Amino acid sequence: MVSALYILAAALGAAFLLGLLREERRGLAYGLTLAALGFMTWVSATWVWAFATTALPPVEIFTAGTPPPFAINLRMGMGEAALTLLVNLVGLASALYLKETLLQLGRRAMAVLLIAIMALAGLILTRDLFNLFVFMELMAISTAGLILLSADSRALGAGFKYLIVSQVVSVLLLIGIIFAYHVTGTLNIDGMAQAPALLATGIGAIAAFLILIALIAELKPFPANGWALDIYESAHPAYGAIFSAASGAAVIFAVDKVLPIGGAAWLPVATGVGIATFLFSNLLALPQTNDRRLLGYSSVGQIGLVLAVVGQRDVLGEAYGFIAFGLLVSNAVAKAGLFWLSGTIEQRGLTAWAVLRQRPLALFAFVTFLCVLVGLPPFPGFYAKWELARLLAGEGRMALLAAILLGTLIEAGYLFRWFGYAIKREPEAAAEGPRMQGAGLATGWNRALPIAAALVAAWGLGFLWGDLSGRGNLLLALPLLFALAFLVLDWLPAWVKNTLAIGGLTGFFLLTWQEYDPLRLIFAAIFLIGGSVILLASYETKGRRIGFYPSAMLMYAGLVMLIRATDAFGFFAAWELLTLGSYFLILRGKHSEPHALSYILFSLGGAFAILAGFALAGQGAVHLPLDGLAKVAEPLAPWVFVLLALGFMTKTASVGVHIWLPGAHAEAETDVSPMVSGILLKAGLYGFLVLLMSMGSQRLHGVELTHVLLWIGALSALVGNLMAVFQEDAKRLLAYSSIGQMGYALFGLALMNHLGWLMAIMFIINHYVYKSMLFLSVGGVAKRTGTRDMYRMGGLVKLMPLSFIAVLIGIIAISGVPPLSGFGGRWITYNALLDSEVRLPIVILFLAGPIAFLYLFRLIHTVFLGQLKDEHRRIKEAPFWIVLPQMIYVAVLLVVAVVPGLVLRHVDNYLDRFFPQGGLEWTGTVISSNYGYWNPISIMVIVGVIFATLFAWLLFVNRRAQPVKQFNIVFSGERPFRPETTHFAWNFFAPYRKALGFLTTPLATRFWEGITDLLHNAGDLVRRLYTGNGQTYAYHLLAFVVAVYLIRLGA
Amino acid sequence: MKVELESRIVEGPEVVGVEPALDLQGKALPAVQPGAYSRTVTLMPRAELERRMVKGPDGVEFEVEPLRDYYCEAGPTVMPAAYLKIVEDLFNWARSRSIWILGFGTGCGAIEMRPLMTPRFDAYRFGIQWRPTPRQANLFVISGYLSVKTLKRAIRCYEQMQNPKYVVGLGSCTINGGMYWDSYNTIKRLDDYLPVDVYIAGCMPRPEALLQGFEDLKKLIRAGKAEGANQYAERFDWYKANQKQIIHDWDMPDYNW
Amino acid sequence: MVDISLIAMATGFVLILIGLYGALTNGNLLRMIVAFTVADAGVNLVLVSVGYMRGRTAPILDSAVPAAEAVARIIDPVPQALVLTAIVIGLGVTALMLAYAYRLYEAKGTLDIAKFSELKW
Amino acid sequence: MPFDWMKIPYALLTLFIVFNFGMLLNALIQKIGARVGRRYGVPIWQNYADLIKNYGLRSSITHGVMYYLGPVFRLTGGVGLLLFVPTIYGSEMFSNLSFAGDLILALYFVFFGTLGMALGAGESGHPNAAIGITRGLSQVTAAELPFALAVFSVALQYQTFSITDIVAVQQAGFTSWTLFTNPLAVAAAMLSFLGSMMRPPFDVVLAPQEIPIGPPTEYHSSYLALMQTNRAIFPIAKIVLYMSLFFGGAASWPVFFLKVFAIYMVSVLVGVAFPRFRVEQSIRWFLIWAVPLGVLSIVLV
Repeated sequence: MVSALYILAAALGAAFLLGLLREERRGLAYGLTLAALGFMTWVSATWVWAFATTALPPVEIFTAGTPPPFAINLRMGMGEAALTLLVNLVGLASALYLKETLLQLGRRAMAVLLIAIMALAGLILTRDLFNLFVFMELMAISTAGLILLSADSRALGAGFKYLIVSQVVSVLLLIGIIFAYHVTGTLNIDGMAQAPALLATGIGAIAAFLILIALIAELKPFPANGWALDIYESAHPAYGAIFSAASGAAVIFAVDKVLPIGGAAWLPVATGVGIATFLFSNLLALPQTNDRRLLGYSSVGQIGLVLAVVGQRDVLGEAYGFIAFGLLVSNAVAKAGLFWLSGTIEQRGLTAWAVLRQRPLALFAFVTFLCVLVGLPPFPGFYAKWELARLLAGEGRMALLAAILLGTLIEAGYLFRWFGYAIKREPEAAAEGPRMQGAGLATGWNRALPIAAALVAAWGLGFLWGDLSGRGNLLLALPLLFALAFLVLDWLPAWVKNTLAIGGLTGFFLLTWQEYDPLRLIFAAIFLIGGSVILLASYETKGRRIGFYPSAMLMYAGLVMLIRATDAFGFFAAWELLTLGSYFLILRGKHSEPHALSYILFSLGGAFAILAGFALAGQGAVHLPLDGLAKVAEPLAPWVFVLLALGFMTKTASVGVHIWLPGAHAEAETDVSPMVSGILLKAGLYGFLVLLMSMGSQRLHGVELTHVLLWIGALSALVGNLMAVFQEDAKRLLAYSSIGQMGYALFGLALMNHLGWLMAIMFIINHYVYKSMLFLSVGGVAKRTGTRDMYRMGGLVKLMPLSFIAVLIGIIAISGVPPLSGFGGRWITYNALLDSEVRLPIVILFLAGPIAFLYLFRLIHTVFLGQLKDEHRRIKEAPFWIVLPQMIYVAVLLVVAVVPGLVLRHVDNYLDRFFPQGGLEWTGTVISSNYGYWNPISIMVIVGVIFATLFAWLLFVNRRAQPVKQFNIVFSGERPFRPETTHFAWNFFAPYRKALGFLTTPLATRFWEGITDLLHNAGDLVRRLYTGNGQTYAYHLLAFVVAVYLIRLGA
Repeated sequence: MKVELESRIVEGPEVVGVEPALDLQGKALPAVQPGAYSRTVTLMPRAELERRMVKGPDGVEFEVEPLRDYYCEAGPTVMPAAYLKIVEDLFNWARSRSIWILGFGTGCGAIEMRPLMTPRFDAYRFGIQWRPTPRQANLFVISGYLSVKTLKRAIRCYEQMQNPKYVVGLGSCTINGGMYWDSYNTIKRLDDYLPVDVYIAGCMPRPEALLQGFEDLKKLIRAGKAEGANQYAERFDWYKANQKQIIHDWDMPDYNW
Repeated sequence: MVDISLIAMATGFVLILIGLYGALTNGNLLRMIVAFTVADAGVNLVLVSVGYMRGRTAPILDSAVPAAEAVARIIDPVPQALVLTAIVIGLGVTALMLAYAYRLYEAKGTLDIAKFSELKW
Repeated sequence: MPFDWMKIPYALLTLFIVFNFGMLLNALIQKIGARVGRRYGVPIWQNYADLIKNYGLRSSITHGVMYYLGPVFRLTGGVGLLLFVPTIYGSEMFSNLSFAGDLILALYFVFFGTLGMALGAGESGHPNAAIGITRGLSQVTAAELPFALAVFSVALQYQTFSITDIVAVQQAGFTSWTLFTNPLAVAAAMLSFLGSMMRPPFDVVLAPQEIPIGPPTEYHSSYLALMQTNRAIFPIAKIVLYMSLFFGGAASWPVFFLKVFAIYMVSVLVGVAFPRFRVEQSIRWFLIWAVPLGVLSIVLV
């Protein structure tokens, strides 16, 4: 094995060699730089391979042949090897990226680059304190040098500010080192660490304080990091990558090495500074408009997070390395990739990244880096955050966990807002259009290669962390692989991919349906078979439809893995996968960008609540099986219940967290709306089922939690239906109606008795069938008429009969009118209510019931009945592929109406396991509970016979009836003016709004908007701290040092 | 029938081969001479009735002709009585016992019809009731003078009533123009424009006379001779010609279903 | 008589404070750079004074101080070594700051640090 | 269990009796109204004459399929509701087709007719029809709530949904009627009954002169005849439900006629005394007066 020292030697040697070359031999000089960097990377790669495969102990390198404290020693352990590999790789890739600049500036710039990488490597390897100081200063000088690479004139100011700050830091560090040496007699870090008593009191304590605070100051802590952000904004993006990925990692490792000399007291200080930096920098990133400054804030925040993790090393035990490296490496890869990407884009505005839409691969890289940063599956950050949450909750440090999750949520907010701009917004002032055409990552191969490398690294590390986590690598899960396969197949035509998708879904169902118990079988059927029926409608869109199938399959993979999950980790991973997939699906809609953002924010907020809930329930246990939730100790169980319930409520859009649903479902594409509303909402209900199955009813401060759920369900039903009544947009009407239906289902689950759950199951099945049907038919009508506003349509019954039939059957089913399956749901509801001793919420539920009639009649009247407009006189029936699934659903509804036992009987028996008494008896065609009886077949037959006879009689009597047209109506002796003025559709329920309008004041929307505005304004206010004046930055640093000192004294 | 939009001398259409109307006693009434009234009339263009090109949401351009597309263009047909005489007698009995008057008061007689529903005269005893829509009405009472403008609305309501339907004219104004015999804008003989079953003379007949008139109408119905609707269908062209002769801004289909 | 090393250390700290004060109050770039060099000098002085031991001589092994009894007669050599590097590094950083100051002046024609605050918020 | 075919003629017999009783009852109540106004009023058989006339009309028009189905849905709703609820307690003959479903089926089948009528009126293309429907549906949401609460309170009290069982419990003399055992529920139900009977305080739906008879504006001849048949059957079917739940049901036809007449007169007496409510006024009235009664009935049962 080549000794690690050669990393430093090679860099120095190459730097001097460059000096010997003549000025114009730049190509050779550049080649030499790349060779040196390549050699350094190769050395650290061999060491990483050696440590990974053989159980090699860390290797000490004694420079002067004598052990410390008489000489400087370097150590090459697993940590050092991995970090040097990271630093060298980033250095090599950046050098490649800087080809033009370096060749233009000549060999001196190359030498400075080499010195910078060597300084970082040295910082990682050295165990000597003064040597650490030397490498820090070398890094500072080379940084100032490399800043000058930037074409931005403002970089000069940034460089000078950096130098001012580094001078103050070096003053502190030097004094700290000399006094630490004076007290302990050694300069070796390990030596000092063995004598904590010496450094605990008097001069020693101050020395340790100065050393550590200087190192932490180098880590860009919150108040004192103005200079870092100015560097990020103005430096060359390649250098930005080095600065955030490489130097950030190296300095954090240095802090990790030196922290023990401050003893245990320093851990909370490090955590405090880290978490403050993480929260504040994410908060300040909210109002940013410049992409590089935003990335600067994000990387400062991430380094702060890693510092907080370093501060928790006593708690994290052996998982510490896995977590810290997981976060560090994902930040490094993502930031490097994003900075390199920003190099290929002209303007610095966030919307300027919309040019990426012409380069699908670059767009894919962009979204991968964002997901890596936020820590979404299947990337390393996800596993790291899971372990971190598990251990922190185990130690009861919930406040810290809450802060971390809040910060991550804010970060996810501005990152996905940025992604939404890139996907949807038009790049303003695109000058002469982006120079970089072509489908690849970028024109210059030297810019494309680093980005590609970062992309491959992101996915590779995701795979590696999956293996290291010991929890079953997500990338090996069959459903996820199936979804990712569509990434590769995206060049195929849409119908081929659609057939593949449908085949995959149904195939997976046929393979695995025996494994599920009846309850999960229903969910599996809805997710897989239901999904493939909706996918039939996707045959309608021609062309290749880039990006649709991977997102759709990602959602379905998440849904399938959700019901197959046995332990908390699998459940949570599936939950985040389906959230991610559905986010990309919703984002495809034309005006869906703001709504998709609010969707992802609510969903991620909910997901983090679930993460906190599982972590709290696990109490530090490595594996938490789902039914383990039942064994949670008493004081914690209610809190776990509340957290999990909050998480699931964001998905079932219960009142209060429902504001994302109308926009997301209305603005999605025609075949995405049914997927998202018919299928995705059931994931929330499945979550509730798992929660209630395992934890049953809990009491928190004497309040029965399921009783609270009852009220929330009833209120959601009322508010959802009431809001749907006053909508003018057909799809928004259906979306609000979904909120109402989900309120019903949640109410059923919260009743906690046999029939209550059966009612919820019935609602889940019914809601999927008729909501998908209605969304498809409204989508078909919107495609034909070109609008979704109901008052613009009318009289389409003659032109679109099949869509009319589908909507007619749909509204009869939703309203619960007898012959169809909706009535079954209502019947079971009544019996369930009689079983339970619930009283007051029933009043709200009964009021919500008839309100459904209002918006259902409004939908069918304004769109299909009434007066036909001029421009719609020639429209054709909805496309075949959109009508086919509707007709399938009509058939299913009729079958379920006549033979509900087909579906419900097995579930009914299965529910006996949880609630033995109160089940239904299925004798022949009659279904009876212990209160009443219901005979679906005879109802259908009786109503059918009466209907048929009367219809026949009317046909016979009116056989010579004269068919007339739309203006042959009695208009009190006059003739109607125009179809638009005779079609009653606008403000359909004006009197109802006068009576009950006050119930629909948008309180929830105002509340959430208030919060987001608060955060945004706070960010905008606090960021004024960075006035841009170098001197003020120095003041900030000194104030920070004094503040930390005082806090430490106080603690 | 297309409405020319430019102004022109209004000439009545020549009526060929239609035998003259008969009055109650069967005497032929004098035919209306064409050209009796001729004056220049400038027609206001009906924007909403103009033929126009419309572009559908899918970009297909097509033509919309309101009078053809919005209105049914079929003419009235003669509706035969029930096949069996016994059934027709039952229906006639029921028709006579349940006469639903259309709430359409024209002229000064309408005020006479209100007392019918009061305790003093109580038309409910005879099965007479008011219906707000022509669809559900059987009897159309023209109570008094009928200006040309109201005639246009009366024709629409009459044609929207279902066969069999009856018309009762109140007062002398419907018989021969009454005291408005030389007015420029009232119609002189209701019979030229709508098939009338019963005239109740008097200027204006009191409610007792109305009740008596209704009794006569009932006798006619029971006798099966109140076939005004079929008469209107048979001699539709003659009626329509007379109506168009007097109504100049004819902007509606020939038969308003 | 107070130990000479304490005096040296005190003057070192005084120099550091003067340097920091100068750097933080003067808006002119060059004045700041000079102030920082004063602070660096102070630091170096402190570095050296820490290693001083009463009644011992400089750690130069020559005819006057043979290697055998060097341990008893010389002061602690390590701070001496450190200060050398520290001085060199101080020089390097100061040179770089001066180069920056020149380029900043060339760019904006002014030496007032407040004028270079385009990068903010 | 095997379906015994004898139930069908019995059901038709019940239908025939109730239909004729309905026609005569409507005429009788019109006559009473007239006599209050010192008028003779319509002859008792007037409804028959109107019905035959409407069936006998020769011409009719049609606006489309859904227009056709409107009256069919309406009458199916009326007939169905009548047949799904046992008319005479204790007699196998007159328990109609109530084996198909219990109280909840009756509660929800009321909306079947309303929904079908709404669609038919919508297809007619007349704006007044749609305005009438919106008013009707808006009123129903508030009017149905107290009735649903009362029904649930009764179900709670008797712990069953089967109508026959509920009537059986009330057979021990009139003090055992729900009227006396659960007065709050009956009060709420009767207030809601006013709302569903299309009588003046709450007849903004038809509003005879304002929007000429609202939804059925475009209906005529045989369509109107079907609706007239329904107007005879539907109120009585609904009153049978009220009678069985709250007033001890009917063990024989004379008791049935008397009780139905008495309950029908409640809405008539209120109807002649009060002017018409606007929609929001009626909704507020129900929510302020009727719903609290219903809530109390549930809580105190």
